[in-house]
Amino acid sequence: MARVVVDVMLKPEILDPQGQAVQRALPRLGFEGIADVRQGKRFELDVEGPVDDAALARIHEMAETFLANTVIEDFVVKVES
Amino acid sequence: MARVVVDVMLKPEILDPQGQAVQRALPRLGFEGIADVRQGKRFELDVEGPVDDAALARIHEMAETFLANTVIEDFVVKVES
Amino acid sequence: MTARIGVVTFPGTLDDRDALRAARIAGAEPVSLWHRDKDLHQVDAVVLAGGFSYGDYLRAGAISRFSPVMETIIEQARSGLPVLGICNGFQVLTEAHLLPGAMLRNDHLHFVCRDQKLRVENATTAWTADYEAGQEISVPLKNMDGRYVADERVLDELEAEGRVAFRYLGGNPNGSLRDIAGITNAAGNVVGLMPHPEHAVEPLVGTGRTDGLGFFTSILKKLVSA
Amino acid sequence: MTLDTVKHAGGTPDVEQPWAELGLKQDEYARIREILGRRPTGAELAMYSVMWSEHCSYKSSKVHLKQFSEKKPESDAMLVGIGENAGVVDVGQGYAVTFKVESHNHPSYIEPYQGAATGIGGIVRDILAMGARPVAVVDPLRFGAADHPDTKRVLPGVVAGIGGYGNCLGLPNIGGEVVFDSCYQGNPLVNAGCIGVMKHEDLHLAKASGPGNKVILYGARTGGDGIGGVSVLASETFDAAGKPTKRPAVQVGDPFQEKLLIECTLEIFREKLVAGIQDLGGAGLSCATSELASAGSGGMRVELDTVPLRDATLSPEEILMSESQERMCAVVEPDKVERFLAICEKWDVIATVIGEVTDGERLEIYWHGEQIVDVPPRSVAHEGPTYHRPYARPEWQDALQADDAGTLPRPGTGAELKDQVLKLVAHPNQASKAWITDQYDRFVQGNTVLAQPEDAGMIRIDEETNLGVAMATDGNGRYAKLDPYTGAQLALAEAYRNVAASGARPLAISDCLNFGSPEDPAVMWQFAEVTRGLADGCLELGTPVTGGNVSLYNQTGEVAIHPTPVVAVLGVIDDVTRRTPIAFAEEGQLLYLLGDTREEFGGSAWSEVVHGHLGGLPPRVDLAREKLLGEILISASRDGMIDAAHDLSDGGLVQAVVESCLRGGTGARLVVPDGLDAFTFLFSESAGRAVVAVPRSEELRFTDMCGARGLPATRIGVVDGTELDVQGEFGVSLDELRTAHEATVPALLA
Ligand SMILES: Nc1ncnc2c1ncn2[C@@H]1O[C@H](COP(=O)(O)OP(=O)(O)O)[C@@H](O)[C@H]1O
Ligand SMILES: [Mg+2]
Repeated sequence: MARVVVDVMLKPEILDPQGQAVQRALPRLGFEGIADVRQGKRFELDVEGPVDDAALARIHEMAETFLANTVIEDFVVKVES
Repeated sequence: MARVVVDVMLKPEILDPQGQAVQRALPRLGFEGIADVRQGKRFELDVEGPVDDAALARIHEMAETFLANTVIEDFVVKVES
Repeated sequence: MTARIGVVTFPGTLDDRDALRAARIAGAEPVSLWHRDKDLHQVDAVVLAGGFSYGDYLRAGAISRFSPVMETIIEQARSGLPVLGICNGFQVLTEAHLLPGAMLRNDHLHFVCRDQKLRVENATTAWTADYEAGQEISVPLKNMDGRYVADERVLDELEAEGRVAFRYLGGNPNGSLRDIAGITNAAGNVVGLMPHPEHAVEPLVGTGRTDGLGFFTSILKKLVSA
Repeated sequence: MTLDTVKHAGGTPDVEQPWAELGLKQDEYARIREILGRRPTGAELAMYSVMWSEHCSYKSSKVHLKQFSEKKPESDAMLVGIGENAGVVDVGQGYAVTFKVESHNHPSYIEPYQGAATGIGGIVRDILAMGARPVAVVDPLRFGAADHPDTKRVLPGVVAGIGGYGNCLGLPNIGGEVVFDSCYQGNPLVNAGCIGVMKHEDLHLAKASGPGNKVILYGARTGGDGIGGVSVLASETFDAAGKPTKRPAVQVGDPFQEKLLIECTLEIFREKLVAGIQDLGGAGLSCATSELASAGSGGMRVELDTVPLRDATLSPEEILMSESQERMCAVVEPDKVERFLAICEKWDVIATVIGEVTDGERLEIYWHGEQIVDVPPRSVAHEGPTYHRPYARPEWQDALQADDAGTLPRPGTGAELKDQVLKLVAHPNQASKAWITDQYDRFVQGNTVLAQPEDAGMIRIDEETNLGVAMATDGNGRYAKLDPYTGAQLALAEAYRNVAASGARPLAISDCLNFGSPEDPAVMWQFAEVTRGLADGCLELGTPVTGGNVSLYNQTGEVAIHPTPVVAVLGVIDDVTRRTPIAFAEEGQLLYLLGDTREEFGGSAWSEVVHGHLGGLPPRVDLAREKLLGEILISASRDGMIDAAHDLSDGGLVQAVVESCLRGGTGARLVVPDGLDAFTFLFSESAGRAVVAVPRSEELRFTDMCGARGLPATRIGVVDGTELDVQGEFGVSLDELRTAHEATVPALLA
């Protein structure tokens, strides 16, 4: 079965306290040199049938109306090889 | 600055209530043909300095000890082009 | 004659019984509405109660927003049906775009439960007419995803039109922009807020205050006099 | 691999079986063969191993737990006693209450969030299975040293997990404890309790009777969760590396699914659709089927292929052992099955008929049409091994008790007293836990009358009559280490006192007994002493033990935790409007100290905070006095003679007064009573005491009552001003006290 991934990240202008909390913790754990961290969501979809343009268009619509809230989030749809 | 992505997903055998809730909702929204959905986390790290083997090894360690709980989660480290 | 106030139960709704009780204490006839049922059973107003509908999975309110009962509510709210969204209900209203903006994880990343001071900024909505503008009230606040965000343009517009209905006092509990605790639509029939007025209607339980009763008496007066 | 059927097992007696890896002892394996008259099949071996584990069979503890039944006090309140999922007590007006405390210690160390979350999930299902609507949860917690890095990993995860799960279920969290002590490093204690309410006629028991009745599994699908978790996680000495198992040892909770399960089950109860019901917890289907069958008429037949799976590769043994959460098992008469399934469908809950009750006496399980289990269910569920483990008073006990805390240097001046008071109230163990408890919803359901930081949590259960129940949990491992027998009674006395201080009448208790390895005779002695102390104490107080939980092997290497009996006392109050809060709110009210104060500092908070010391004897226990104090507190609350009450426990009088002042936002002026020095007055931890605020108009009536009943009541001061003033010694402002008390925990964890 084909796998399609949808990555959803907060828009750059929206405060991301989760990412910040991770970033702040890193030096304490001995990890230096990370200038910024953003935390988002990754959805792995197992798609029945062919992942053609029509299927991708549907997934794009699904991401736009449901998986992401485009008021605050951006998303990217990718087919996994 | 270089970007490294760490994807953290629940191990396949671990229950993923979030992914299940999404999957169950899809048919109601008119999206058919998605056999399974898994929801995980995506961390985008902005790395200072070169992303060489040493840096990647450190990020790998960071993912293993901090970003993921390997009791229940798997992770993948990727350099974004 | 009294009014019928409907309270929606989604899978995972928690404060539906409290909202029904509050409606009853205010003198209204409480009516349970079920998420799968498109029919609103002739209610005069609807409360979307707090809780974790669908576990707040994906995003708070994101899955409930697509339920059959919401189809009817969205349609009728646009033509004037009074709707109050409390906490998870507020999240559903933003996800349904009946109210602008979005709700995000609290900036401190923890669930917060406390007695919260608010200022009623707009006392002309269907749900706030029993308060005075500027009145300070205390009601319980309890949420994980209570950080209200919207872009600057939307925020300015809300402020200019007096649509910021409630503001946090005594410390912003979740990082909401401009201390916004609740907003209204332009017509004043759809109101959403994070704190829980339905938990503040009896002196005996909760924080021991009854500051939240005004929401329910406001709507009742409006409906009965209409 | 060929399927290990009953037939196959009968013909292959010499096959090597992994009984040792599954945690069975040689003689236990031999006994299984004897019971069956052949070698067990793989599936049978799995069932026996998990059901005969320490966690499920109580094999080391049951000889001691027997005392709770043998010494049971006469009580009209008990409707259901030990042995069921949870005990049930009558609280009047046709209502019954069921409650229980359980541990989820080891899983919470490995995966703090999920471990704690599923701990809440499990105890809630226990309560639900009795036919009750869960109405509140409590969470007694113990962590390693507050400033240890691992505490920073474990505590926030545990708290978030308890909150994440409980909040999502809509159950108010109304109490608990947070204690830090380095003895819990590597072995944090995550205990969770739940209270449920029902009408008498709604009581349900876990038994499968009526041949032909259907067995329905409903709730989540079955996955590979926690396979081996029961035996590996909960029963073996925990090795830090963690044994890698093929399947996940950790269960992940889905509180949303559980919320649906609750609502669905309550609707099923309302329509009287079940003949028997059991939750699935440790040991999963193995436990549910064997216990249901064993408690019923004995026979049950299950088709394991029908179990809805999340992971199609699971073997039948794994399906039997899976600890997937959010599942229940019901026994339903055939003509009610359709309605049962319809209600499940309404709530989006998957439900499947997996078998039926038979008129035989065997539990028979089939896989692809072949029989893989054929056992007498009682032998699995109720007739597991019993150990009489050796126990002996440890040789260090005498030295520990001889190291008297009374000889520690005491503060000499008012300034030193003040300094030590500030240290005491700021110490992580005495500091405000609001940073933690504010992560729990205490208002949901709209019936919370009292919640943290009050002495007891209190829930209204009838809106018309204002009938309510109260609960407090307590346990002091330091006291129990010094003297386990007395320590257990002090835990009981403190929880009892807390409930009485809130105005409720204590009725019954549940307990969670957390100890090190039972294979260590010293630990076993502690366990024997604690159970003896608790049983004797309950007999004297008239509060039966309705059930509880034992958690053993809380130890790393040779080092065991302090013996930590956690006691939950349940009380009833006829009218919650008469509750007593802890806050000193009215200036001018008189403060009375009830009970006797002696020089008792062994195991005290003062000895820990100021001297880092643990030694001597714990405070003396006088249960008759506790009972009298309770009666006075309850009468005074009912008759409106007091406006506030706070029990005295760790930290002594000064800790209680500071908490009551901060809660009410008022100060207090105290006078050291004749015959006491200021230090003993402030810091002693003598049991059987409380401080109350009495309106001046009630003073005479109140002191007359105390006098007539023989309870010492000493006027120690007045509610007044904005500082705590101990006359002739020192004064300290409320602001300074508040900062000291409230800043500690956020600074450690935020
Ligand atoms: N983990 C917790 N969850 C809920 N409430 C808690 C927790 N820890 C402490 N509390 C509450 O904080 C208050 C103070 O706790 P504690 O000092 O242990 O009480 P006491 O000494 O009276 O037994 C009590 O109301 C208690 O229930
Ligand atoms: Mg107390």
